[in-house]
Amino acid sequence: FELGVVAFQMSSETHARCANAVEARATELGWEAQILNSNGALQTHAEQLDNLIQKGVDGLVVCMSKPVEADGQFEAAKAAGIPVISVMSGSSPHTLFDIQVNEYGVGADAALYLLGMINFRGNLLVQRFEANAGTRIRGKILDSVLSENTAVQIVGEHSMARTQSWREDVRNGMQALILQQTGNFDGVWASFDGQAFVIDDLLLAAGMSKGDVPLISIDGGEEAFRRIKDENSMMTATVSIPFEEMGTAAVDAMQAIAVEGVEKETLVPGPYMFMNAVLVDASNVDEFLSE
Amino acid sequence: MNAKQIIEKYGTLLAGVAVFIFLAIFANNFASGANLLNVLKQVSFLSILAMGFTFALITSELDLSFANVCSLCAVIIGFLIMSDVHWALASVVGLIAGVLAGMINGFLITVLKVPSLIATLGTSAMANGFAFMITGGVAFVGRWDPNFLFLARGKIGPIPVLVLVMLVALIVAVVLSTQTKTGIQLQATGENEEAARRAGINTRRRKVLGLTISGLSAGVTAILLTANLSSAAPQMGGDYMLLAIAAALLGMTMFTPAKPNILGSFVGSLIIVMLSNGLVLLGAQYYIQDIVLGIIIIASVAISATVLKQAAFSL
Amino acid sequence: MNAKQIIEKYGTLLAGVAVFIFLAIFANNFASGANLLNVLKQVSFLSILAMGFTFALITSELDLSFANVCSLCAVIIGFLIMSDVHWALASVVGLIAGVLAGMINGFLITVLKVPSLIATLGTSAMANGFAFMITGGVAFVGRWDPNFLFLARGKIGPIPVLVLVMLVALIVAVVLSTQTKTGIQLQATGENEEAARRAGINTRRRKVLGLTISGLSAGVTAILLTANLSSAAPQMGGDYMLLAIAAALLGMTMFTPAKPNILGSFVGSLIIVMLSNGLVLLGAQYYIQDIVLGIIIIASVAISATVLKQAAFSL
Amino acid sequence: MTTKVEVRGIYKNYGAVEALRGVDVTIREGEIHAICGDNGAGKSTLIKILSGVEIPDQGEFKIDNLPRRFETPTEALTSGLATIHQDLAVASRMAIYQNIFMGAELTRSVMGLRLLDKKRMREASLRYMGQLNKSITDMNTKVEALSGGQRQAVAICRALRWNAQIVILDEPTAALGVRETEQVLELIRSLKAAGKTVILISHSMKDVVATADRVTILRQGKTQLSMETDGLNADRLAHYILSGETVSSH
Amino acid sequence: MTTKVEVRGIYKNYGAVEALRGVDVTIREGEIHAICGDNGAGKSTLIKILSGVEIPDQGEFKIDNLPRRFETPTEALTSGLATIHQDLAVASRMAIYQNIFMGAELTRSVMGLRLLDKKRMREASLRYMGQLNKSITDMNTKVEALSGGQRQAVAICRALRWNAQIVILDEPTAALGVRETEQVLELIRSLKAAGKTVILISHSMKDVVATADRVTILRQGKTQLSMETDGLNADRLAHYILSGETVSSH
Ligand SMILES: Nc1ncnc2c1ncn2[C@@H]1O[C@H](COP(=O)(O)OP(=O)(O)OP(=O)(O)O)[C@@H](O)[C@H]1O
Ligand SMILES: Nc1ncnc2c1ncn2[C@@H]1O[C@H](COP(=O)(O)OP(=O)(O)OP(=O)(O)O)[C@@H](O)[C@H]1O
Ligand SMILES: [Mg+2]
Ligand SMILES: [Mg+2]
Repeated sequence: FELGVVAFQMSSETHARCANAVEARATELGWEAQILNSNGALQTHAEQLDNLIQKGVDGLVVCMSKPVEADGQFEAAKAAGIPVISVMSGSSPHTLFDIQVNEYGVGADAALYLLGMINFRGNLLVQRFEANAGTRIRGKILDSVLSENTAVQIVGEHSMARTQSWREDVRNGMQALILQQTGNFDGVWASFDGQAFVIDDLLLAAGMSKGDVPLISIDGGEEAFRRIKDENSMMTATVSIPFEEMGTAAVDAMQAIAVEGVEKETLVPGPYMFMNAVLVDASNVDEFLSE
Repeated sequence: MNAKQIIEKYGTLLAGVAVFIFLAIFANNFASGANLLNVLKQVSFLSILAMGFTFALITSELDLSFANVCSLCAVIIGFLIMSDVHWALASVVGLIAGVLAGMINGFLITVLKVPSLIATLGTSAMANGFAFMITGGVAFVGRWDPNFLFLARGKIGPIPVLVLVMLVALIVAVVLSTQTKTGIQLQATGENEEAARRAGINTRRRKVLGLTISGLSAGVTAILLTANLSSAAPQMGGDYMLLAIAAALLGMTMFTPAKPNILGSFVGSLIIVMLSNGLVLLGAQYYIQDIVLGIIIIASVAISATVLKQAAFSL
Repeated sequence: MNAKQIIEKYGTLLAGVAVFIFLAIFANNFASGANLLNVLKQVSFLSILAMGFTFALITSELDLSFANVCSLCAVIIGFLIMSDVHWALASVVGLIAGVLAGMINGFLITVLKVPSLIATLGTSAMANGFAFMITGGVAFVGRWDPNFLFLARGKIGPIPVLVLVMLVALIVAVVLSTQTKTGIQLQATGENEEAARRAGINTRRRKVLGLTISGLSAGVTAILLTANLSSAAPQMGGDYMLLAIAAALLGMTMFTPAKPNILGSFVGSLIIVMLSNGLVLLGAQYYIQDIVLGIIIIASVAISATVLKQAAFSL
Repeated sequence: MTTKVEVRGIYKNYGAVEALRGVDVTIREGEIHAICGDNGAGKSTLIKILSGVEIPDQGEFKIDNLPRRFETPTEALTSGLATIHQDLAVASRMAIYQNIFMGAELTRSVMGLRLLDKKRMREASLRYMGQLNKSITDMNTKVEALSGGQRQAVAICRALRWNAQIVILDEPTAALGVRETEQVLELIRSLKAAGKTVILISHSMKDVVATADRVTILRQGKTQLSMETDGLNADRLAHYILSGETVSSH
Repeated sequence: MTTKVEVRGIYKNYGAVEALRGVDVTIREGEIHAICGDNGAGKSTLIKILSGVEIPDQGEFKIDNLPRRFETPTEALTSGLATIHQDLAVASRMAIYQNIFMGAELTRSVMGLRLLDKKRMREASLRYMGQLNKSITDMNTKVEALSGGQRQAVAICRALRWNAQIVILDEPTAALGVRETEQVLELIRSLKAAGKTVILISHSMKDVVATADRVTILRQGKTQLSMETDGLNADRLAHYILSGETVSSH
């Protein structure tokens, strides 16, 4: 079984985690899996799908794809009899289904948790990322939660202007805000965990310790859990999105449908296979740590 | 023509043919009609951008802004169409935006005398900023007029519109650059600006023209990309910057060695797209693609240089 | 020195001072000691890369690979440290990787005679591919030896190690480029390679040296970045490419106008970092950064050019 | 004889260098007028001003009694003034014929489009070059493959092609061999015979006395003297330059 | 007199162009040896081969009776052979003193570091330039701000600085004025007086007969003749070049 895997942007860790899990599971099943990286470029993405269709792969898994832009490609895949399963992409009439966690719900969980930590009163530092759909949604949900809770204010916010050297960008921007707002913020929100790690280090360097201000973000993963557990980290909670599990589930579903001939409808009735995103904090972090 | 001269002029082309033959043999499906048409469609975007870039390069100016200008044009077109402006008008505005960006580059370079590398680096950053300002990062998607989408997805007879547009662009660009007074004066300006000026050529105007054509081609590509993807997003042209430059530089090793030339840029684009298509069909992982692309580009230029016994070109 | 000459030599510097004063007045907290130290720390990465790039530029070669080479070095260091190699050894291996990349560029350019633009574009693609090959796209994070982190986060007395490293690099680079035989020969090679060759300078070796220094500085930056972020990921140096090039080109409008020079590259880096810090403190939207950066770069070069009554530099 | 070009009180500084400090020259219609002087005397600078390459700081010149001020070389060329500069300014990677016809390419109409007429340009170039140097027959040769003297011939041909009323040659024979020098001098005489006005800059006293009707000597950015060349010999002319004597005529 | 340089059967093609087709020249120690010939005769090509800029296709040359083959200019320079090329090869945006000392910069030791000794280089440059052109005193001036003749002086000074046994000058006076030409010829004579061997390429028959001991004429890439200049006058020499006559001596 030849499986084509296209990740929209491998330099984005979540895309990579998902794609790598797909590859790992496929290899376990004895399949051939070929990962392609669209480098975050829409046209490249479409072209890579076209190329895989021309190659005649037996199935396609796409991670964080763009079903609207790649509509034509998915249609062509369907016409060529190639089943497509997407992860965190959105639905398309031409794919089998999309494996999703609800980004809107995830954003609401994180925002509410943060506000709860500061008792719905106080000042926030916010680190955004507007060039990516998922992180942008999380930011918008935060904003709408805040619009109902006017006792909480954003006193400093930074939005990543760089997409490759984003860690330095976050570090530089947040460092400036932390210095500017020293003693004047009660919580920190980051649009994804990678940002939170950088901010975590900054807060520590600023002499803070766990519990001084809550640091909340979204994505999950080993490093996030380690930090939540770690007494020397400021990281308070994350919403864990099971990227690996989604990747694995995509392959397993492909195996069921394309190899074993299971009806798609019996597996996933609607456009989505929803997976749970769990809020992880000190109380349940041990369940997630692998050691 | 002796063997040396053939390799000097057609070495990279022959390397491309060799890659083609290799892929045709070893890459499953590569030589199928459908896939070759697929490759041709894919090359249209890159080659139009690369040809535009080449016009600026012919006048000895490096335009690093075309990719972000292309994104900006796409976003403008998307914004207008989503604001219920007729697609044809929106497309024309997109073209005008590209032309204006090129003219601004030209103004900065010839009147304010900002070196092209930094002028276009600056306008590139600005175009990127404006694209995000217009969109807030969100792509324009939604219902597009089928006539607009036809521009990139339609066929006239058996031939995709994309391929037709590309061929027309290629022919116009080749004739303009090699067979007209304007073209040879663009070249003279690039070869020795002072000599051209003293010979009575308005070198400023020629440079502005070269850069404007680069902007125009960014606008054309923006229309095609938007129609092809039925979406307009900031940075949607970004990936093409290095690829188009590579295509044009690869092209400088062909036909008229050491000089930027349209036909070379076209073949360069073809080689790059063919490679990335072929590597997918060969089952190569994504990181292998970058590595192989790097090697092939360097190797084909190195072969030309070895034959020339001097650098394949200087900039 | 008359006013014209002052503006010619120090115009961009004065523009930087003006920006500084503006920010000190209008950006809350900008002029605080802690923030200024913060800016100095931030500038270290960019300035070291820009200075390395400048060495290549002095010999008239454009190195477009340093940013991806920097990412590759970081990934190598991260991989080794996570594989329980001692951090000092891992760092040395990272430096060696940078030096090797520079030497490969030098070999391609001087021996195979591939023009630097395309050679470094190629090695850049390859470095990117290898970085993804090593990481699979996932960053190396986790526990790092505190001694390693000290390289970027520690202080010696009141002064951050980062700032010290940068100052040492600055002094060494300035002395090397302006006060030594090697430096002036690098410059002669860049100014007129044939003249330098006929004057008995081994111009190949000089070019290789310039590119190797660029690679070395990518390695140094990789160590500092990895330690500073306690993570190593592919493309983590990527955006520095255009920023460092902009810094070096901005620097060409200062001190020794129209020539690449270390001090200029340093001040150019300072201006760029100061701007982005100031804009954050002013609460500007992220896309404003790009627009303002573009405007400032173009404007300061345009002013220099107006004073010079000719292009601020040519490449 | 009527005055063709009249230069009055031209000043030109390059930064701190005062290249011209009040130059006056009168050039009569149809004459061959030589300009001599030490290195750095300002000869080329004067020529650059006449030909629109540089703009003077002060002073003016008239052509056919009309005050002129050329901002670009194009204006000079279209006013009937063609110049061969000392620093040749040829595009070395372009073909001989492309250099000769640079800026005034010949075209022909093909289906309504004006396309380059390369054949006609090559043929015409061969004719021009034939007057100066018969050894080069392939007009597609790139100028970078030519010897110094051969390049000089290309530059001269480009100026001839303009068919201008005034032809200025800045040290046209400096790089030329004995035979080629003789051909250029012959060509200069034939320009005069065709009624053109020629301004010739040369360090060769021998050539000056052999061709020029009158000579002006510049010295440190000023006019030292102007005189007829009748009865002047090379040594005498060299003496004027070396000594700096100012006799208005002899 | 012993033979200093002996060139035998040198061939050199540039693509289809046969620049040299079997050149023989014998240059004696301590003489001034002129090389003349038409444009494109191959003079500069011969010089480039002697100075390691180009590599011959065939043939060989000996210096002090040892066969030599220079792959790079450095090898020629370190073997005591300094050349001023016709295409000057100066770095125009660098200072005069930097050009003169290019490749052999002077240094001084500061705290164990070998740093450039700019002051000493400027002083020495001023001395070199003073021999040729007294008008330029600021050695920090960039070469691009110099007139053609002044640049020539810089190139000559760079060759002098090597203090080589053999000095080759490819048309050193082509761009020079009367006064400056005289100074260069004087300098050439003083090189000879200091025991150096000088090879001089010139199109000025007058200069050749005035300075050279012997002259070799190249014609279409071959040696036409070599002879003593005693009793030769400029016109007679020109006649040999124009006619192509081959008399081995007179
Ligand atoms: N672009 C320039 N920048 C600065 N100074 C210049 C420039 N061009 C010429 N000069 C200076 O102006 C003076 C006159 O130069 P010009 O070239 O007119 O002399 P010339 O009489 O033509 O000399 P030559 O016989 O050597 O060609 C010289 O001192 C020269 O150094
Ligand atoms: N780099 C080159 N490429 C091709 N042909 C060349 C090259 N250099 C010289 N030639 C050709 O070789 C021949 C000899 O040139 P060379 O420069 O040696 O002549 P020369 O005797 O020095 O002439 P001049 O008196 O004009 O300087 C000429 O026909 C010239 O066109
Ligand atoms: Mg002159
Ligand atoms: Mg010569």
